[in-house]
Amino acid sequence: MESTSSVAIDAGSTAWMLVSSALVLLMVPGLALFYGGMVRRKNILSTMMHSFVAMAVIGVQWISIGYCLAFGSSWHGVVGFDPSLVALQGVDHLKTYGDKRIPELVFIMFQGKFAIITPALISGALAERLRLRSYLVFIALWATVVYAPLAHWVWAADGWLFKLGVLDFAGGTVVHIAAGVSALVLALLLGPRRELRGRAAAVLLPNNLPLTLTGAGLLWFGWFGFNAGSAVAVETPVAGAVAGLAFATTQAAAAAAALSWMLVERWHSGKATTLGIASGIVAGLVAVTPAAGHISPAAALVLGVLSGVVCYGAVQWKHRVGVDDTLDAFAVHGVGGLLGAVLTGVLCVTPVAGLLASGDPTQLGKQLVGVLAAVVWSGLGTFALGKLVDKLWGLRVSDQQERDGLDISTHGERGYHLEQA
Amino acid sequence: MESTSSVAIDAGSTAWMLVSSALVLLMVPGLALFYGGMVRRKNILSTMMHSFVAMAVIGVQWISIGYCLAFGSSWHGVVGFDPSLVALQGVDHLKTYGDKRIPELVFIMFQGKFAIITPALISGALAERLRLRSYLVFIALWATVVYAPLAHWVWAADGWLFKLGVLDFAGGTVVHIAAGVSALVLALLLGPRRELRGRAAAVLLPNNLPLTLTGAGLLWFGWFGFNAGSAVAVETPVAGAVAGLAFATTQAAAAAAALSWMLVERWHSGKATTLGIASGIVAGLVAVTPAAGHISPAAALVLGVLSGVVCYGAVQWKHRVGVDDTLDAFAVHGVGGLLGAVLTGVLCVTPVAGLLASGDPTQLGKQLVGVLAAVVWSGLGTFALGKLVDKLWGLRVSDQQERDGLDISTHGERGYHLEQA
Amino acid sequence: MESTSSVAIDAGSTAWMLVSSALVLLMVPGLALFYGGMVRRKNILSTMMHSFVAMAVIGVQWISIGYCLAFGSSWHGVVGFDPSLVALQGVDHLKTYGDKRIPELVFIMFQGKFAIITPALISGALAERLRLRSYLVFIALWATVVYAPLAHWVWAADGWLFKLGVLDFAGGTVVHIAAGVSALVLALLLGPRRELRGRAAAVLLPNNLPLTLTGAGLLWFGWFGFNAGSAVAVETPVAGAVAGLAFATTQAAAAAAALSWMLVERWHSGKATTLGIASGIVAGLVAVTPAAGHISPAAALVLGVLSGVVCYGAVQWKHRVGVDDTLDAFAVHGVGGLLGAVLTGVLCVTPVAGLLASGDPTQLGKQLVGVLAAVVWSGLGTFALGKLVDKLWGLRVSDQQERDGLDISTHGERGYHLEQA
Amino acid sequence: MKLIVAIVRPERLDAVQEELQRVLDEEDRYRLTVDSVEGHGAQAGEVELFRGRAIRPRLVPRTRITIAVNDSYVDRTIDAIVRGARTEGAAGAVGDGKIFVQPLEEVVRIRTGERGERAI
Amino acid sequence: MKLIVAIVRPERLDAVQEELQRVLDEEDRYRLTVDSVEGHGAQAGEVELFRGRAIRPRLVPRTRITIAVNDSYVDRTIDAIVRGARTEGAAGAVGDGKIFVQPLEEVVRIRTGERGERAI
Amino acid sequence: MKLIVAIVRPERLDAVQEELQRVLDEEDRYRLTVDSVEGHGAQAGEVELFRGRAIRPRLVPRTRITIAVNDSYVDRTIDAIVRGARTEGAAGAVGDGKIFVQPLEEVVRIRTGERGERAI
Ligand SMILES: Nc1ncnc2c1ncn2[C@@H]1O[C@H](COP(=O)(O)OP(=O)(O)O)[C@@H](O)[C@H]1O
Ligand SMILES: Nc1ncnc2c1ncn2[C@@H]1O[C@H](COP(=O)(O)OP(=O)(O)O)[C@@H](O)[C@H]1O
Ligand SMILES: Nc1ncnc2c1ncn2[C@@H]1O[C@H](COP(=O)(O)OP(=O)(O)O)[C@@H](O)[C@H]1O
Repeated sequence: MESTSSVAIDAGSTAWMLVSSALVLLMVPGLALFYGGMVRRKNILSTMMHSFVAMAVIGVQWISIGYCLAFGSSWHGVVGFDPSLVALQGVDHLKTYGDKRIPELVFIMFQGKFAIITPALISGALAERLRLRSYLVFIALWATVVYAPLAHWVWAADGWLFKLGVLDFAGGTVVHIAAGVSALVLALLLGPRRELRGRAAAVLLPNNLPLTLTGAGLLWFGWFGFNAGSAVAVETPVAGAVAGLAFATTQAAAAAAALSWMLVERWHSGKATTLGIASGIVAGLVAVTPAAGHISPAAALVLGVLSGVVCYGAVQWKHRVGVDDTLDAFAVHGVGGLLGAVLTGVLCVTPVAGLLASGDPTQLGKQLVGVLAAVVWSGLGTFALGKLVDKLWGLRVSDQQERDGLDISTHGERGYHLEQA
Repeated sequence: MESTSSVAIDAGSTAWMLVSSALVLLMVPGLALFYGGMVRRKNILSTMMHSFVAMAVIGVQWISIGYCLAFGSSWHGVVGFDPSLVALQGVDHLKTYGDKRIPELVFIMFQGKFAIITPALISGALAERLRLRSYLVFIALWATVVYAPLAHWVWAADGWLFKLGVLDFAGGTVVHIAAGVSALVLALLLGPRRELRGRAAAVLLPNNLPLTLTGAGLLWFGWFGFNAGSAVAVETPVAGAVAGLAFATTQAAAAAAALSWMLVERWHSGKATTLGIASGIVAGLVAVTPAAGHISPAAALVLGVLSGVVCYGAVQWKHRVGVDDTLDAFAVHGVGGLLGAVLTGVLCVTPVAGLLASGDPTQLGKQLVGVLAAVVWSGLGTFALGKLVDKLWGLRVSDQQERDGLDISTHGERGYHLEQA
Repeated sequence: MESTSSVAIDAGSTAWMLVSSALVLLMVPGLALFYGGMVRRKNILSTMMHSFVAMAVIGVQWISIGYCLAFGSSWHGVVGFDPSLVALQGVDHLKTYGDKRIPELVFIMFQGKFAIITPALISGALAERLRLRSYLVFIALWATVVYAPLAHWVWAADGWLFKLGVLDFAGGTVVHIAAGVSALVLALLLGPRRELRGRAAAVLLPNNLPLTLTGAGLLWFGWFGFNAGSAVAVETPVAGAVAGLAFATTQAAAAAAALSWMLVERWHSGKATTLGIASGIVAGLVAVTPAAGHISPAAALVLGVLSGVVCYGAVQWKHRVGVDDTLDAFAVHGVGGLLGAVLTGVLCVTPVAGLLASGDPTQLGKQLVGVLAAVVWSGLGTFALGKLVDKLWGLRVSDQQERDGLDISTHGERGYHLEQA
Repeated sequence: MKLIVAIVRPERLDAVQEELQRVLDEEDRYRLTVDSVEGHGAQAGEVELFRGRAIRPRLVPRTRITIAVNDSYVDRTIDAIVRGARTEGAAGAVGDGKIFVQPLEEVVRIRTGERGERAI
Repeated sequence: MKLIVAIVRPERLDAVQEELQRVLDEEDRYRLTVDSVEGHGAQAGEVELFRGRAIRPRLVPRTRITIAVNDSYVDRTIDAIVRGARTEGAAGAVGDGKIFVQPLEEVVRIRTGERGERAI
Repeated sequence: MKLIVAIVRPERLDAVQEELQRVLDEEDRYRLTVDSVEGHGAQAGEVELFRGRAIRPRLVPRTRITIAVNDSYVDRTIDAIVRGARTEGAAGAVGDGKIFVQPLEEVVRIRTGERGERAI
């Protein structure tokens, strides 16, 4: 067999990366359910559509140009490019990725799923009032202009944050901080839903919590691919010790955060809710993402407990300041991602020892630089793109469409027809 | 370890094939959701039941006799048989499949899932009026008499289409064309639902589109096993370069088709629907199935775009001619499968170069032979079996049962009890 | 690479075990859907919550102490302990599990998912009236005091049942018999729901059968990890012949049981229901669990057929005696587990020959010992813990809360808000 | 003015609407209001099964049609409903439903504020 | 003839039906129509939580029972509903509901075309 | 006593409730009953799409508000509903709905057994 690559493909590693890529793709419908169950009946389809459209648009964008910008030859550590990577024309299927023993196409697919889910996460802040056309154009631009460079900084071998030594195992910075901050910026640009304008306590209740719980379950499941698949960056063959560690910390943090969210909610509001436990799961998963392959399972329990409490608090803060981040993309993904990225510098033990293990704050400092860079870059980028798209078509549907619901007004569909016959 | 096989089992390959088999099984409940969400409330259970019954009936049939007929020693390239394969009595679990480094049982399982989903796909054309008993007997017969030989022709080493050099990477011909054509034939035999008899625009609206979207998500996820697992036929170990290629083209085509269906629908009907994007996903997945391991990701983008447009057109054609293929099994699976099988001959680059790469129409010719064989065989076979079963018990429920809904009349159940208390 | 373990990690094996662990986790949301769809609308969330809480509570418990008790150094074959395993402090991520070529952390995760799902299975018997706080404390205690020792007996190398030679491939005894018997004991302690007190035929209809079917689909999918992943105990590398065998028998038994439940129900009640086919699937999966890697696919067909019939009968028996096991945790998991564990002694062919193959009843005798031990231990343990928790806070919600539904009274939530707007 | 309330089988709604359209107005501008109800009457609900146990619901799904009409329209409205709601091809079957007629004192068209017979 | 409309707690429907059965007919052939409504009254809806935020719905789920009866049955029907709908073991609680009685001018049995008291 | 039944657009329910609250009672103790209905009238339903095929439902979703009031409250109740239900910022649009007034002979408060005007 003729081979264009220097190393032989390892079937075990490739199997794991194929599975991981599929798992991360599944997170997108999982997110659609998680978000879709929480909105009002009249907006369930449009909310799910945000995730599905991301699969379509970024699915094409990543193959066409996204991968090229994120992982092409580096231009000063800032952005990548390689003519041969445009539309993957130059990627022979026999070629492996660097010295990794997996086909480059598999690596491209794995990374592409991250690029898909990140804008889909943002959409949670914008549900129930965002214009579909604007969303579509926004995410295509955002994935190209904001996400791809950021991924390059953090994950490409020549990216400036990577070279600095910032740790982001599976995307706490690139995915969650970027998505959370962008969500906040766009929520501010969009303004609150009509029922929340000036009214204290509008009655906006979730249409279908069982779907939200199902979505949380699929997210947890898929996240094992997200995190343990990210071991591809640090071990060969993949599906080894680091993958195992990332799997274990993912499980530990999700369980601990579910528990701590439940308990803090019980203490604060008097009842433990099912939406609470689902939210806790996601908060824990987010927080452990940057740390997954770097900390011990016991540390992950601690990180999980903290993330449940802190993200719960962030949601309450949102209620107070009155930003209408519909489904708490910022409070969960932004804040959870920040927490995880920072605490990675404290709790990490492999391959470098963090503050706790070594007393040395160097790694913590690096993490702060990474966090800051991601916040500023995604915040400014999103603001600029958001303003641009708003100018072109308006970010928001008309008041009448919002009132009637986006499902019927944008899609000409209703989520359910459950009346008799 | 004593071994009855000539080659050692490879854990990586086996892991991937185990996963792929599980993924293809998951497509069946995925299909149940996809279809079930689209029918009217009173038929959701009976529609889902079609997929579940296929898991039960063909699950048993495949182990008992189906595999034996499809992959037993060939009788003139037409059908297989091996006494030792009846009920898999002679398949020691240590035996590997030919020179593949996976246990034969795993290969049998993987193939069995294809045999299950194919009749389940057909059922989409028959929803809301098909008699359960007739369906049950029909699919048992169909899997034995129509599917098993067809699989033998295309995929067995001595099958006549295989020897001819027809390419069908993961079942565009065997699964989708066969299912689509059979669906059309049965839809014609059954006749339209009572509301569509003579009335221009009956109001038949989907009961639960979020379930349909969930189903589309699970199908996409599972399809990675379907297509990338099919690399088992061409590479050892599996989970190598071809699996990676098939994974990438699957992703590319699904995303591109989702996008193109959405755009063409927006242009044609004025709105982009969520059912549209879900349908586009499936159309793209279908079209890339025969081509998955043979074309480049960029070609898969093209194939995807075409399949979204062509299948959308086929649905409109159906509306016009008035065949009541309830859920468009023909327009999506039949037409998508045809398109993919033919374009494989145009776009393929590995292991043979198709029309585009080489200017040589030979492979295209072979593909046309394969397509023709599948259309004729499944069309005639289905017609004969459909007539037979219709004679015996009638294919269709009574008018009264159809009116009341199949859920209550056939199953004594209702999909939802959502009234208060 | 420095390594604290004697053998090298095998990527293929590790990939399969990572996948299997993820699959078993997915079974928990799958179970939540399966159970949640069957209860009344007013209790869907609380019923799903039982599974989600198990992920949170046992997720933390297993890492903290559960694994240590189940797989630590054996104290007379009765229970394990190892200071270094408390909170997994001493488990370096590079360490492999014994002579298995997978990281110990991965083995721990895989086992942990079994510890999570077992109490979740129990909850089916208690739905619609169980107090959340009591459930939470009960399962934490039960997993520690009942489950961990039982797992030690059966699966630890020094466990007394393991040393005796009792076969329990994937948990027929540890998981299903223990869960089923405990479910029965708690159902008796709790007493029947208010509508069933003294009234012959109260109308308690499932709120959402499509969710139940979805759950059954996810359970089947996940069960491949449950059973074929359990090959880790008997082969190195994993993902080899025994995994393949377990996969095949799992598929065979599930399909056969679905078919036999459907047919016996059709014969007995006049109609084949979709809940029936879903229940048959689960019954078959349960019954094959202890036998999966020990019997042939043909024998699995037989076992499947029997389990469908026997579990259907057990449900009818329950209806007659009037125990209010809400969702038949005993009739399906208890009885199915018993049937499977006993028939393993009859049908097994590898690594020992059972009654049928050898005429020797020795293995059957061992199986009976194992079954008896599990029944007695889980029955007594559950009775004691159930009484204790009942003393402390009461197992049951107030009559008023039960009437209003647990969703609103315990969680302050309603499953659906589907009214207009 | 009268308020006519009919309880019919859900699957007869289409037929009733067609009959009403014929009687009340040529141009599909007849007015009515529909909701889903459950009824208990001579006809028993269809048995449902739950794991082999037969459950006969006390209530059967029905559709309620409410129409406000001027007095001169009462009879032809009732006749149209009866025609549409009787079970196909039959002399009627148990469960075909009932029609109730109630007095109606005032009607207001919200859009214009019109009242009385013109507003109906 | 009168039309009796009662708004009761959903969970009392069973009890009301049992009382009605006792009063109206021995053989379970009493007739009524039921639908789900939401009410606003003295009783507030139960608080629902959404991520720590308490939401008090303006409307509470209720069940509406509609029964057409001949005049001589009015009182015992009302009494039966009251008995069934009052909160268990109590002298009644806020939110137990209301009964409304309206005049009914005509009844038609669709199946037979019968009218008036015999059709009810 | 009268029974006032209004059919309004679902999205106007909140506004109607606010107007009623202002008129009927300061302390949010006004009483009403709400349910979901579907209507057919001058306004056509919004087109829905199914794989490129346009389907115009015969019925449009509406909300029905039922209020029992004493005679002296009838007019201000009607006015409040009209104010709340008319389409925002407009002189009303097709589909804004109707109000029906029916006689009401008796009211019973289930909790106390009170009857008549005090029970309303
Ligand atoms: N007296 C009544 N009061 C309220 N609803 C009634 C009454 N009579 C009939 N109905 C409604 O009409 C439906 C059909 O009535 P049914 O008794 O089956 O008709 P029939 O009198 O033709 O046998 C019932 O299910 C119920 O909803
Ligand atoms: N005047 C009324 N008009 C319409 N519905 C009413 C009226 N009074 C009561 N209801 C209905 O009855 C339900 C119970 O009324 P509520 O005020 O709680 O009873 P009580 O008078 O015993 O306190 C309300 O939720 C509402 O649906
Ligand atoms: N005569 C009537 N009988 C029953 N329902 C009516 C009647 N008139 C109006 N409605 C209800 O009110 C809704 C609004 O009526 P519509 O005809 O659109 O109002 P408008 O008269 O302002 O054009 C309708 O959808 C229907 O539900």
